[in-house]
Amino acid sequence: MASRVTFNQDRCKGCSLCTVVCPKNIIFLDRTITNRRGYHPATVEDMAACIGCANCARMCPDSVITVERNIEEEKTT
Amino acid sequence: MASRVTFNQDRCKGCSLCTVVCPKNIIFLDRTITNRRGYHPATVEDMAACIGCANCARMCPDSVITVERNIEEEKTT
Amino acid sequence: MKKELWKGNEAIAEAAIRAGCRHFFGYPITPQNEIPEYMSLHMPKVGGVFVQAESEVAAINMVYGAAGSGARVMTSSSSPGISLKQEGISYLAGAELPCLIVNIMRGGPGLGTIQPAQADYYQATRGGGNGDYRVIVLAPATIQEACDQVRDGFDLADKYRMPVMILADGMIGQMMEAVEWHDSKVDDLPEKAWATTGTKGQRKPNIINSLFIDPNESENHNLKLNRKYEEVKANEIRYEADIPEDCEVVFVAYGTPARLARAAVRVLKEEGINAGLFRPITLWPFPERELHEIAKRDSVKAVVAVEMSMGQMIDDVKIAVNGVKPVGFCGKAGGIVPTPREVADAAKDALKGAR
Amino acid sequence: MKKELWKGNEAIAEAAIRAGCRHFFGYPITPQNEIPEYMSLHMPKVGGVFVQAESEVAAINMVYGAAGSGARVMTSSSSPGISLKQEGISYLAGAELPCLIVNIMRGGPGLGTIQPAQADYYQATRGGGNGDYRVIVLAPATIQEACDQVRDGFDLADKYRMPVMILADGMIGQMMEAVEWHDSKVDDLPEKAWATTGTKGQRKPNIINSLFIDPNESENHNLKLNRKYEEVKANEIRYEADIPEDCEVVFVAYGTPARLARAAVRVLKEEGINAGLFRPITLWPFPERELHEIAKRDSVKAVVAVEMSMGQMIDDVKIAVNGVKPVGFCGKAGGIVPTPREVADAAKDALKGAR
Amino acid sequence: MTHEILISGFGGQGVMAIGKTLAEAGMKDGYEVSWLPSYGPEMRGGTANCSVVISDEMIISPIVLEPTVLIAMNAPSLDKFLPNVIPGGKVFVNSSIVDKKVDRTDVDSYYIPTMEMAQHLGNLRVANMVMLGAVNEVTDLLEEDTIREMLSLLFTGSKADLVELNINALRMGASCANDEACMIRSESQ
Amino acid sequence: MTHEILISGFGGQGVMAIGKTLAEAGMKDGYEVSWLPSYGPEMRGGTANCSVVISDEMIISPIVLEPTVLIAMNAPSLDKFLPNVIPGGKVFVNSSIVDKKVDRTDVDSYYIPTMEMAQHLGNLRVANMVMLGAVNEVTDLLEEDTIREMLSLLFTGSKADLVELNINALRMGASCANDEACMIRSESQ
Amino acid sequence: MAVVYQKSTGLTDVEMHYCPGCTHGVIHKLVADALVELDLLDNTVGVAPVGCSVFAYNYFNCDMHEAAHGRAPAVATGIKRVLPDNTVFTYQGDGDLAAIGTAEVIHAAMRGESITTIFVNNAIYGMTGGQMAPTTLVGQKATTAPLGRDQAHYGQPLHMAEMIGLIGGAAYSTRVTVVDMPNMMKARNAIKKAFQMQREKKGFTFVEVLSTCPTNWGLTPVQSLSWVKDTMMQEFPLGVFKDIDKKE
Amino acid sequence: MAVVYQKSTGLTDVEMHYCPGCTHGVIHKLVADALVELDLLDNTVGVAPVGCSVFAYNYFNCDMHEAAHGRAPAVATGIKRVLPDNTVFTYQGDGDLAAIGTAEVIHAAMRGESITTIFVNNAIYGMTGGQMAPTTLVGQKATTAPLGRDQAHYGQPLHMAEMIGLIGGAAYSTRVTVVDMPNMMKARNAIKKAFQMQREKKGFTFVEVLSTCPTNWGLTPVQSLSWVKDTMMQEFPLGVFKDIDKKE
Ligand SMILES: Cc1ncc(C[n+]2csc(CCOP(=O)(O)OP(=O)(O)O)c2C)c(N)n1
Ligand SMILES: Cc1ncc(C[n+]2csc(CCOP(=O)(O)OP(=O)(O)O)c2C)c(N)n1
Ligand code: SF4
Ligand code: SF4
Ligand code: SF4
Ligand code: SF4
Ligand code: SF4
Ligand code: SF4
Ligand SMILES: [Mg+2]
Ligand SMILES: [Mg+2]
Repeated sequence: MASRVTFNQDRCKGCSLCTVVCPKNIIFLDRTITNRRGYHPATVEDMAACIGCANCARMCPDSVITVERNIEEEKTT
Repeated sequence: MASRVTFNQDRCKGCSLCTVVCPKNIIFLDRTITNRRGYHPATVEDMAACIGCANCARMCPDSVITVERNIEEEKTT
Repeated sequence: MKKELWKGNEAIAEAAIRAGCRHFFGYPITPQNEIPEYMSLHMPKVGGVFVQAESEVAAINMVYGAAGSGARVMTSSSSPGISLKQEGISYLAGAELPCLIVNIMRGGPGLGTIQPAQADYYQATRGGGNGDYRVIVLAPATIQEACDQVRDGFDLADKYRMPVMILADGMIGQMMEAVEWHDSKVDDLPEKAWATTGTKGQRKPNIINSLFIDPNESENHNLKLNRKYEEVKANEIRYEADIPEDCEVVFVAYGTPARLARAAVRVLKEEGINAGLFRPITLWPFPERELHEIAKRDSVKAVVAVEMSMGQMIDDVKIAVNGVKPVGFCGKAGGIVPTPREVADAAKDALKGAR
Repeated sequence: MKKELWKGNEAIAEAAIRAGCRHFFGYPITPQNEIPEYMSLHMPKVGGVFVQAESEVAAINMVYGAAGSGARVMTSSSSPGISLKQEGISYLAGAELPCLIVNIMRGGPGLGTIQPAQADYYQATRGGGNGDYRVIVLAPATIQEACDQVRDGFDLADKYRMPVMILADGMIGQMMEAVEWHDSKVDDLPEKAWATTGTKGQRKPNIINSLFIDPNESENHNLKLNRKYEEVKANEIRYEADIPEDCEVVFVAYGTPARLARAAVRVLKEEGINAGLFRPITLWPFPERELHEIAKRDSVKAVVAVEMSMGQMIDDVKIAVNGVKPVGFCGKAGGIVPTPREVADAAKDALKGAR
Repeated sequence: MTHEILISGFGGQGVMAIGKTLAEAGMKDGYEVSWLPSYGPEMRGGTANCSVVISDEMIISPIVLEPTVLIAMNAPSLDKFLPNVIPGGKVFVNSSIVDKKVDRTDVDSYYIPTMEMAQHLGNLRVANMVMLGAVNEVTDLLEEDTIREMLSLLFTGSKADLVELNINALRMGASCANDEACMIRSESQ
Repeated sequence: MTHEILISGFGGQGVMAIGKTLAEAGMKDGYEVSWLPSYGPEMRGGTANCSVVISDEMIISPIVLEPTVLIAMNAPSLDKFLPNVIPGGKVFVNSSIVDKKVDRTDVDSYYIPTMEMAQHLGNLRVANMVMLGAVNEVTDLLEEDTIREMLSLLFTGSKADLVELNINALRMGASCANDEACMIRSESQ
Repeated sequence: MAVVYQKSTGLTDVEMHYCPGCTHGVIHKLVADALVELDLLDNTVGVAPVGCSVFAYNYFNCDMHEAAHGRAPAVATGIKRVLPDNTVFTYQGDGDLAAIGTAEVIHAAMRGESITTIFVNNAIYGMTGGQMAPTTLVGQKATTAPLGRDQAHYGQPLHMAEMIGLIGGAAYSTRVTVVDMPNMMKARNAIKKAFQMQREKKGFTFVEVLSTCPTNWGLTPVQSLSWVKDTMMQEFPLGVFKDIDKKE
Repeated sequence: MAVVYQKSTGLTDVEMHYCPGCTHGVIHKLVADALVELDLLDNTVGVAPVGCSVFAYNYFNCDMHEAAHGRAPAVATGIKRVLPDNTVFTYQGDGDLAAIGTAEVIHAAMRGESITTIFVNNAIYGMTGGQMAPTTLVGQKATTAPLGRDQAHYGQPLHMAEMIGLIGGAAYSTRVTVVDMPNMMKARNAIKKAFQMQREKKGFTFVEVLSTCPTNWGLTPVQSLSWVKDTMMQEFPLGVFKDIDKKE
């Protein structure tokens, strides 16, 4: 896996801003979860498709996204 | 006499502004007089030289100057 | 008359329009935003003017201009915003201009909180601005009363040519209660011969001014204002007194705390203590003599001021009581509302102290 | 110590610099212009900062910023300008920031006159701003005292983390008198660990704030402030009492009128009337108990408040006297100074009334 | 008779509207009423609550500190206000998003799955009316006709078709309050 | 001993400076002193006045309402303040521009042609010092040495040459006050 | 003999308190004359500032307000909103308008209030005795800038006519002066045009007039005229900064 | 795995109270990141306004002041004059800065105060519930303009970045936005540049950021981004209005 995107779902406000800036269109709100504040938090289903561009994280107003990238792997492949 | 310039000397503040805008250079402060407020008021000595341009009156901040012109005379001469 | 459910702020705005107010200048601040918002929607419908000013300072000076030109004019704000209006209010008082100022008070000091409070009593009754001046201060305890005071306030302002303030805590602004609208005529508003409306070449210029550079003129102006204030004191004191026979302790409270004091009276009754409520409706002029007479009664052992502040009206209570009885206090600050139980307990403490 | 002749305003400015004040923010207004003018010339010489703000509102908010960053900071103005500072003063009190505010009072209300007056007593002692707060108010009667109070004021401000105001009439600002400068150390000014000077990565951020949106926090903050105010009341009351044996009438006056009242005491003595002078030096906290004790004395028949206003301090006098003796009044408004004769006559009236 | 009702939930759940409808209808039925919102920046996507008092005598204080009726539209509200409910009071829980149960035995509790029922009606926004219907059914506070009349005054013009939807929501809530299967009810012991 | 001195004239006549010099010198001589200006927009080319009190006891009020000494540098000042001078008081008139005579017989009057004398010294601006010299001579208020010392403290650096000019003006005023020919003097009767 | 010039009937007979040679008096005349010439005077309400022209309410022969320091545009807004068909003007100094009253004038312009503001820029606080103004030139001395305005600490002068020119609601913004006859005529026309545009309800109109303060500049009145021409006009160029009649 | 992006260390761990999707949060991040990247954070004092960002004092991980409504530039002036070598910034909304605080920001710019102002323009009063702001577009609805801003009565929006650009003491004035990734990068650079110029004591630096208010605009957060791009940017062009580094 090249990249990993993690959400602090407790603090996500379900605003969807991350979803529109993801070039891979892989973020959506998880309507099966309602967090403590009453929001459906964002999540990524197809993590493998993630390119680790961090657009989502940069856009998230609540800083709930952390993006990691396997730089080693990138270098070697 | 083509023109008459009269000063409300009681209210003149002796600022000299009228003197500098007179194209004929005929206004000066009368140092023999000190008015009620302690100023030497402006006056015209050579009234005959006055062309009635009213520069002096327009410039006077205290509106103490009245300018009259003998328009009849102008017309006939 | 049909009863309607109205939110305090909106009711105040509607009452102003019904009282013939056609000019409103204000700036947003919680918890009074519904007043300008209502005005922005409804003023144009009656040919009136709503202007959202760039600040409270600008708003009060727009009021000055409009009042000087003869309009029935109003502004409203809440505590920090009212602080900013102090210079303007002093000018309005100095230039003898009528207007209505509404303060829907929140907790302070500074930015404080947006919860209800009564900590601007000093500012309203003593004048937070410079100089010797007064504004008539009306304190409603229900939405209905707030509506009635709006009309009353405009009329008093015109009668005495001075600013009138409605001083209400945030609760009065935010709650809804039933209101009955009384007919009130707006076509017989007084002529204002002193207003600046253009001379039309038919009179000498009118001048709206608070500057009297010569100290003698300035003193005369102050003496004139003072005579007017004495007249207001003589004629316009309003209060409500609910003092039972054999009353032992008298609560003095205005606005929401007066309602809570009423509840405390009940609580005390259950415990066999006879309590009464004195509710000043004009905070300036304060019903000093009236309260004094009640405090003097033999049965009365103590007087208790109840406020949503750390103690401001209590000064007027002390001045009125003038030492004939001890004065107790029940106060809450910063947006907290006292409970009837706390109010009742303060009375019991005061009675204990009085023995 | 060598005596030097100083104009009140300049002496106040010099005293501030000597007290370690290195930041001054102000806006011109008569009759205090010599303060900013002096500062503009002399601050740079000691590495200090003078900023002429765009308005009084800006000036008091610059004071807020500078005080929050730990500076010994000052502003000055006169009545209408002080009105504009009310929101800012309320913020300073709410955020517990120390600073010195000088009000060289002129006649009001509104633009009023530039002649000396004392009509901002209410505003200063009750807080013309919103919320429950107090500032310590010092009232000098001589230039020497004004200088000493500047140092005292800065120290009190730091000690209690609250604004201190020097309240003087225009006369004090404009007159010249002899001044002796006392040595005063400025190198031992207190550390301010709460000030915002950058965390340097070595502590948690410091926050300067007056907002407590939660009503419980807000109440706690108010209770904390109130405890502080009680402490000031307990420790910092200053007054001067010159009450002869068998004193029949007590003048209560501050600032210039206190000097005139002293002259009136002489006038009365010539007429065989024993009069005394009680001069509150802290107007808030007002020396309430101290005045009460004097008023209670058997010989005292009446208390007379003397003010250059229509009657403001008289509220505090009444609260202090609390009905034990009648309270008379001698007041002048709008820039007029009472004569010793007028003051003496007021005492005689009061004595007549008391019989 | 004095009902002191506290209604609390997330912003956007129509908490204020439940309160206003109760107050309006109460007034129409001839009672003295008051409505008082909480306000503050916590309203930004946070919680909101309001107090309603309905009484047959002059209302002294509009602030409900010890509710006779608590309507908890979300879990934090239940946590916060349940302790203040008077013994013998009634607690209405929006069971669609509140998992918890009322842990007091001296109050009557009603669990209304407002959102499921509103979904059933095809419009999630009437969940609050479902709750109102249940509350009114249980407390017998107000005439159904009054509420209906009021709603038809509220929704006019292009919104007139919302009247029927809201009334249906009210009815559904009411019937739910009578149906053990729909809601779980626990009486005070 | 308490001297209550009122000095009044046009703005620009150096009225304030007369007062300040008196006060400074008084203090140097060990007296209690105060100086109080009038201020106001009338200072814009209008009139200016100041009060000086010099006393051997604590000064109660710096405001001079009933002067023991009046210095009238122009006619309006004489008109305005003459009535307030105490009986037996001294009135100094700038006779260069005041034509009027003092119409009270219970005061001592001195008429000093300050401007002519200043002109004589070649600098009209020291007219005020001429007046001060006369006043000091008549009232015997202050030591000449003190005034001289004070002036040399005042004018330093590039202005040092003004010291002598001012002292000459003072002397000229003083001698004038002793010279019937120079001034017209009328004693109180 | 026919009168060519006499005191404007737009002014009262009250003697002005201005210092000798102060051009406040000249500007008063131009305003008064414009109102008379356009036949607006009887329907005008003026607003005096706090500054040397505070007593303007005694001088203009029309209804007047004396406003709080800096708030004249807000006061004028109040008046105009009550009397939309009257002519309303403010007359303000540079301390009043460009310091304490910055927000008020900018927002009156933003709203497009149909009022006229006469802005008398003399680069100093006259009334209070010569303190630094926002328009004081760099290096110019003032009682609160005893060594001259120091750019490092107090920046550079504000250019109000240019700023107002940027604002949507402004119909007209210009800078003129009265220190010689040709410029006085231009000033006269500018003021007339402003009132004319107000009559036509075109928006906010603003005339900045460079004026003198001989007293606080420490110059004679005549020297002061030269200082405006030689020094002040270098910093404050004359010209029209907005005129919606002349859409480019 | 290496972290590519995580919550800025310039921000505290306190949960923000902003509405879902409000770009106030995004702008906070850019400011915090800039301070961290330039290694200024430990020496910074920030000033929060009154507005939705009033609680910014809880969010920025540096010393903070909470200023009175509109007065942040005055407060920052006070701070900076005490701490000339610290970084001082204000963070202000459009009601705060362009209405009540107009005079304060213009004069901070005039004096050339070496501070940075981040101006969050969302064309509305967010905090108080959607009233009209000086930057509200003509026709845009607000709770105090229920039929939309009416140009005849309330004029046209103020363009603050342009006005600041006119002022002598301003070193840098620009308008940016954060509604898409390219613009966010530009915004990031602008903010960094402003702080950089402050460090070099070049004068007043001003960054206007077009921001969203989904709650009071009545739009979803995503729709709000589009509204900025499609509508707001028509009225408020992005660009640099002053940059003394680039003297033409
Ligand atoms: C609130 C307030 N602040 C300050 C003053 C004092 N003040 C009176 S006039 C003035 C400035 C005058 O300067 P300007 O506006 O330039 O007018 P000018 O006298 O130069 O014509 C000031 C600061 C005041 N009266 N009120
Ligand atoms: C003196 C004063 N006036 C008014 C208010 C009320 N108030 C709080 S925030 C605000 C406006 C907020 O709008 P903006 O500055 O645009 O910030 P936003 O919330 O949109 O970010 C107002 C008017 C106040 N707190 N203090
Ligand atoms: S890092 Fe890029 S690709 Fe991966 S989820 Fe985020 S926006 Fe999508
Ligand atoms: S941008 Fe952030 S808060 Fe919004 S949905 Fe995505 S993760 Fe949640
Ligand atoms: S009218 Fe003209 S020529 Fe005659 S005196 Fe006046 S300026 Fe001189
Ligand atoms: S301009 Fe007027 S005031 Fe000045 S000297 Fe001439 S007449 Fe006298
Ligand atoms: S002080 Fe200056 S502006 Fe004021 S009247 Fe005198 S010269 Fe004119
Ligand atoms: S109200 Fe608007 S500006 Fe405020 S937090 Fe919500 S979306 Fe953001
Ligand atoms: Mg000026
Ligand atoms: Mg905004």
